[in-house]
Amino acid sequence: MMQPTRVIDFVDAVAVYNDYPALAGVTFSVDRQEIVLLQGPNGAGKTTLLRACAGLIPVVRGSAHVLGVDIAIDRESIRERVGLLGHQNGLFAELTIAENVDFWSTVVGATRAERDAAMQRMSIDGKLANRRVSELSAGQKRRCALACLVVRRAEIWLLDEPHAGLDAKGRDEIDLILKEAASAGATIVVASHEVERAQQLASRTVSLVAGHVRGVS
Amino acid sequence: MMQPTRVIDFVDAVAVYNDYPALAGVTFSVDRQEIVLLQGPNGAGKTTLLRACAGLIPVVRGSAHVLGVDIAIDRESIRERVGLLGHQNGLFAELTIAENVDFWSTVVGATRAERDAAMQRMSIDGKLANRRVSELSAGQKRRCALACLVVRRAEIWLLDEPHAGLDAKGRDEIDLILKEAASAGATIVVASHEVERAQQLASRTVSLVAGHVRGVS
Amino acid sequence: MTMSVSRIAQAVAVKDLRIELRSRIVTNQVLPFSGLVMVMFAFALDSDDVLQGVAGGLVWLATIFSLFILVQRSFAIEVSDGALDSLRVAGVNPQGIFLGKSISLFVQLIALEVVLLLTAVVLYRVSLGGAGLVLLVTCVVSATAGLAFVGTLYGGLTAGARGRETLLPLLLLPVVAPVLISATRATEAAFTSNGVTVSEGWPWVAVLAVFAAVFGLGGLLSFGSLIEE
Amino acid sequence: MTMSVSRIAQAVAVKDLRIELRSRIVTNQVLPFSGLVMVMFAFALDSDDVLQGVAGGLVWLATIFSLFILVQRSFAIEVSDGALDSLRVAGVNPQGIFLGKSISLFVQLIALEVVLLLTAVVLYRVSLGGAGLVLLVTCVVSATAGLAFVGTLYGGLTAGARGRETLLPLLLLPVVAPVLISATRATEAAFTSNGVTVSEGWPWVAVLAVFAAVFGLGGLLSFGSLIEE
Amino acid sequence: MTTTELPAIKGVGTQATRLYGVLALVALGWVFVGGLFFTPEDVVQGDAVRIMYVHVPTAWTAYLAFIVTGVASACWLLGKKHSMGFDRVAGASAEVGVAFMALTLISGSLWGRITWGTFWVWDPRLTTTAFLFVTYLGYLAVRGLGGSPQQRARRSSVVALLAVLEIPLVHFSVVLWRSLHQEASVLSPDGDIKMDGIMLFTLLFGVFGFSVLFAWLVSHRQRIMAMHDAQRASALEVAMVDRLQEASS
Ligand code: HEM
Ligand SMILES: Nc1ncnc2c1ncn2[C@@H]1O[C@H](COP(=O)(O)OP(=O)(O)OP(=O)(O)O)[C@@H](O)[C@H]1O
Ligand SMILES: Nc1ncnc2c1ncn2[C@@H]1O[C@H](COP(=O)(O)OP(=O)(O)OP(=O)(O)O)[C@@H](O)[C@H]1O
Ligand SMILES: [Mg+2]
Ligand SMILES: [Mg+2]
Repeated sequence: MMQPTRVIDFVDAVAVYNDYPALAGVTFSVDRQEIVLLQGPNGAGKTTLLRACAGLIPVVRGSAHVLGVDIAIDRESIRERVGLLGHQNGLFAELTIAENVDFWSTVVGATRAERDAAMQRMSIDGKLANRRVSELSAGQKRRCALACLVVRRAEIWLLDEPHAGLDAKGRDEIDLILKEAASAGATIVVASHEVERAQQLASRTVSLVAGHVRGVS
Repeated sequence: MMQPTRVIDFVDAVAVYNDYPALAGVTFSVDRQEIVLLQGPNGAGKTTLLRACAGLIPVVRGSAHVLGVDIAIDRESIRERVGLLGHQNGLFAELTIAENVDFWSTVVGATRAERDAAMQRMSIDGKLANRRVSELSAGQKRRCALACLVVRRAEIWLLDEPHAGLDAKGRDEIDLILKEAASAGATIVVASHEVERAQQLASRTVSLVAGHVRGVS
Repeated sequence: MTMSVSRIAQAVAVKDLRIELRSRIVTNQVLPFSGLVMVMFAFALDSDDVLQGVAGGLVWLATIFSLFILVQRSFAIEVSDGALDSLRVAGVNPQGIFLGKSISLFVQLIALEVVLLLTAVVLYRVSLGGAGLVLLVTCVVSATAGLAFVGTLYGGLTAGARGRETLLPLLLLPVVAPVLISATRATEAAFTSNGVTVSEGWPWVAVLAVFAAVFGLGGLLSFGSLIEE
Repeated sequence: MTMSVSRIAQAVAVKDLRIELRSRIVTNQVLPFSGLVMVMFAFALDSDDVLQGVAGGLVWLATIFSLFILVQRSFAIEVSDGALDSLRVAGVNPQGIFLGKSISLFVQLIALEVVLLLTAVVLYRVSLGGAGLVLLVTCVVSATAGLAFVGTLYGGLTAGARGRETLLPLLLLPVVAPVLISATRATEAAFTSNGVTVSEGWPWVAVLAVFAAVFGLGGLLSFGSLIEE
Repeated sequence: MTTTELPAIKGVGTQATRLYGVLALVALGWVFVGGLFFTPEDVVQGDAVRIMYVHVPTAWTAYLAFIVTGVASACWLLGKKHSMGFDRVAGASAEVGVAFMALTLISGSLWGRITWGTFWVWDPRLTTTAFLFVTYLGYLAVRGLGGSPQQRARRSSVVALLAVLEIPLVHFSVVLWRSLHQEASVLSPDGDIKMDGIMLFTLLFGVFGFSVLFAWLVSHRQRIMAMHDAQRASALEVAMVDRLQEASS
């Protein structure tokens, strides 16, 4: 496996919804083990950029490379190595937390121990783990989704407002998890409106405005 | 119309989902024109308490009065005077923002001017107003939901994580709207995990833990 | 300020119909679907003689299957993002909601039936006289009003329930059976198929009118408590 | 680590079936619904002679209507909270997803058909010999496999699209028509109704097998690109 | 705000399409004149047989159109570059095919009204034709689902490849089930043709004429779609400028 330092590399990338350019020429790159914060007003294109990095939305102009692969040509090969937590949780409401995390462990080939560790990291105790997702509070669902993400041990983590809905303890937990993952070799992009908290976490902040990069700091 | 100072008054209130006591005896009261922050870890019962105040979830034990009315007996009569913004936005995805706000204006009998003012307060300009909700970003949807709430001019505003998903400007806007509403006579209860921001706004903080009130400050 | 029932009904109906116009579900999808249902029945039965006799029945069966889809969609709009909750909290008059949603269902169903009936007239070679036409129109209007009311009533009942997609047809099917039978008989009379005369159709229309009245009234009285948690 | 197709298929099927067991949609709602559809037909046809001849057809019609509901539900699970997106991002093998969802549909459909066929045998007084039974079982298995494959294929195609609830039946209906016809004929042969002999049923089973093979293969090859944005 | 230059439009005709157009006109002109005046009445059907010169060619051209859709879809799928040109041809061809199939259905019903005394019977050929028609309506509905052009092409090409398999079902339905409808008499398996010379000639001219008309329609439609895409691209250009202004304000 090649190990490029530049893990995400977008040059003048354009992504559209019908004819609306949600990304109108974004040049954006992330190096291995970085934690980058995406910031910007509502509708700036943060979610779109994350989904484009995950290969969920095609980049129609400009170039976009992830892990050295041009995702306009080949989105499949990088997929297993990317994990995304979007605005939605992606959970199965009729299953319990444990069953959801189990399902993900099976499809991505994680061990029992990894599964238990992921739940523990998000403070999901045995009692909570056996409750159905449909019976949880908003924050509890978000915790479950984060546990499903952790179990994937992706190389690139893309998180869309991971803090939203979590309580103070949950926010600290996820920040710690991200820091540890980065130091273990993962690359992390976080979109967030909790700018102060996220800036403490991130090594760099990229500001998006109206589909353009306004500034990097 | 009677004008009790104690607008919300819960004594030992219990609310259940199936057999799970999400509120396990909550004593909680709010006076007219107060802004109260509900705070607590995930699953503490904040959402449940707000929904109980709105009469969406019955209080099965203890007593619960809103605007002087026992909501165990009569939930209808207070309804028009209460406005709730929940975790969900309650929007019609196929309609534009303007049409959503219009619909609400019609059913609650607000004027054109009030409608325009509400949208302007949430910085929804003409171009954005004519886009369909299904084509909006998460934060833009939240703005639309807030505009629909503002147009209602309720006596009691119940807001469940109003800041989630909004950008910095949106947060300031909604805080200002709430302050103005309170000084104009409204009573406001906000559940939020943005404790610092919300504490600046609120005159009092109520902490919930596991369905009980842990402390008031 | 409490808004009048009719204002609310109008706002709800306009909203629903506008959403329908945007998504064009009825014209592009439900209509071909119900056309196909008719073809499918015909194919399964595979006998020309039977078909001519049951043309009216097929139209109403197809309408009822489309009713399930339309009702489900009508309430999916309300619950998918919690709009119904907001309406309840706001104390929007439930009678207004009931009427508004019934009106929009009525309009959509009528549009559908006109096309289906025309198809039946052409495909199954049925004849239609002046007296038959009057009977047919009265029958369609009263049957559709009944279907719209009962659909809205049960749609509200199951709104938000889990497994709503499947529970709804199960609940509706037995209830609309009288409509199916009466409307079929009245339509047959209008078409004078199976040797029935037009005048034999009017008692069935009376049944349909009673049905519409019962569920219209029932809905007005109970809708508020049905959508309550 | 890439997981094998069969591991993924198994995980998906187990998940879907577990969700079904939890919500009991098939047993509590689809089954009564399709039973009602059969009763409804009886009402619409209103003739005992016709019914005995078309018992086989009715079973398969009811199955196909239930297929629409089951497929829709099967994909509603995946898209309602964006789980399908997560699966795609994670690069979970789409062939595994296709097979898994087909298996779970197959199991649910078979359960349904067994009950419907038993009902038909009892209600419509059809006879079933030993040779007929062998034919019937083969027919049910191959027809159901075809339905499960085609349902999953088109379910994936429309997953996430707006107006999905209504587009799905429109797309599925003409495609499953051959299954309806062939399975009906084979079932009639198995029941020896309308004077057909059992041996006349086997060519129809062959058609069903070809259908299942085409859509099984088509699904395996195309499912990945269908669920892609 | 800048206005982006749209390519000047002088119609979508080319030398080739004009040639097709003329050819189609001539051939269909003959079918009209010959079909109505020069060909004899049928012994059994009388003048009604003249409907055949529209009915059969439109049916076959619709088949042709659907096969073209299938082939173009296969080319799109298998091609390395996934050229959108193939997708446009597939879509245009399906649209024309649906129109022609509608003509078959209409002319067939009229013919049926005269010879069988009814617009419609539940005959295998007729029913399978109706299914084929609806299948391609579904295909067009899938094309209209929205999403990116690539997604549309992917989805619709799969549907096209599955749908084209229905054509043999329609063609052989008369053999598979005993049918009221005419058996394959022109394209019969045994190869000998039982038809009056001038009738056959006119029929073949009709087939030729409708096929050329098909080619003419598809090439125009396809180019209109290409222009539409180009227009969308320039609309995107405008929207990009808007976005940039929004960003810098
Ligand atoms: C709505 C009614 C009808 C439909 C949908 C219909 C459909 C078709 C189709 C799809 C074909 C092409 C068959 C193939 O080659 O695969 C065809 C061919 C033909 N049809 Fe019809 N048809 C209808 C009514 C009639 C009637 C009433 C007649 C005459 C009595 C007729 C006579 C023919 C003949 C002579 C051919 C050419 C047969 C051959 O050589 O293959 N059709 N029709
Ligand atoms: N539909 C439901 N069925 C059963 N239990 C539920 C349901 N909704 C919530 N609960 C449970 O009730 C408790 C209170 O939930 P509630 O949503 O009020 O919490 P919350 O304080 O709003 O949490 P959060 O900060 O995560 O939004 C939780 O333990 C939750 O698991
Ligand atoms: N499905 C869609 N169809 C059309 N336009 C869309 C769609 N989703 C988003 N957009 C538009 O694309 C732009 C970028 O949206 P995006 O969701 O990426 O913003 P964001 O930065 O994540 O905003 P937020 O902070 O509100 O989540 C917005 O202007 C939005 O209106
Ligand atoms: Mg976003
Ligand atoms: Mg909550």
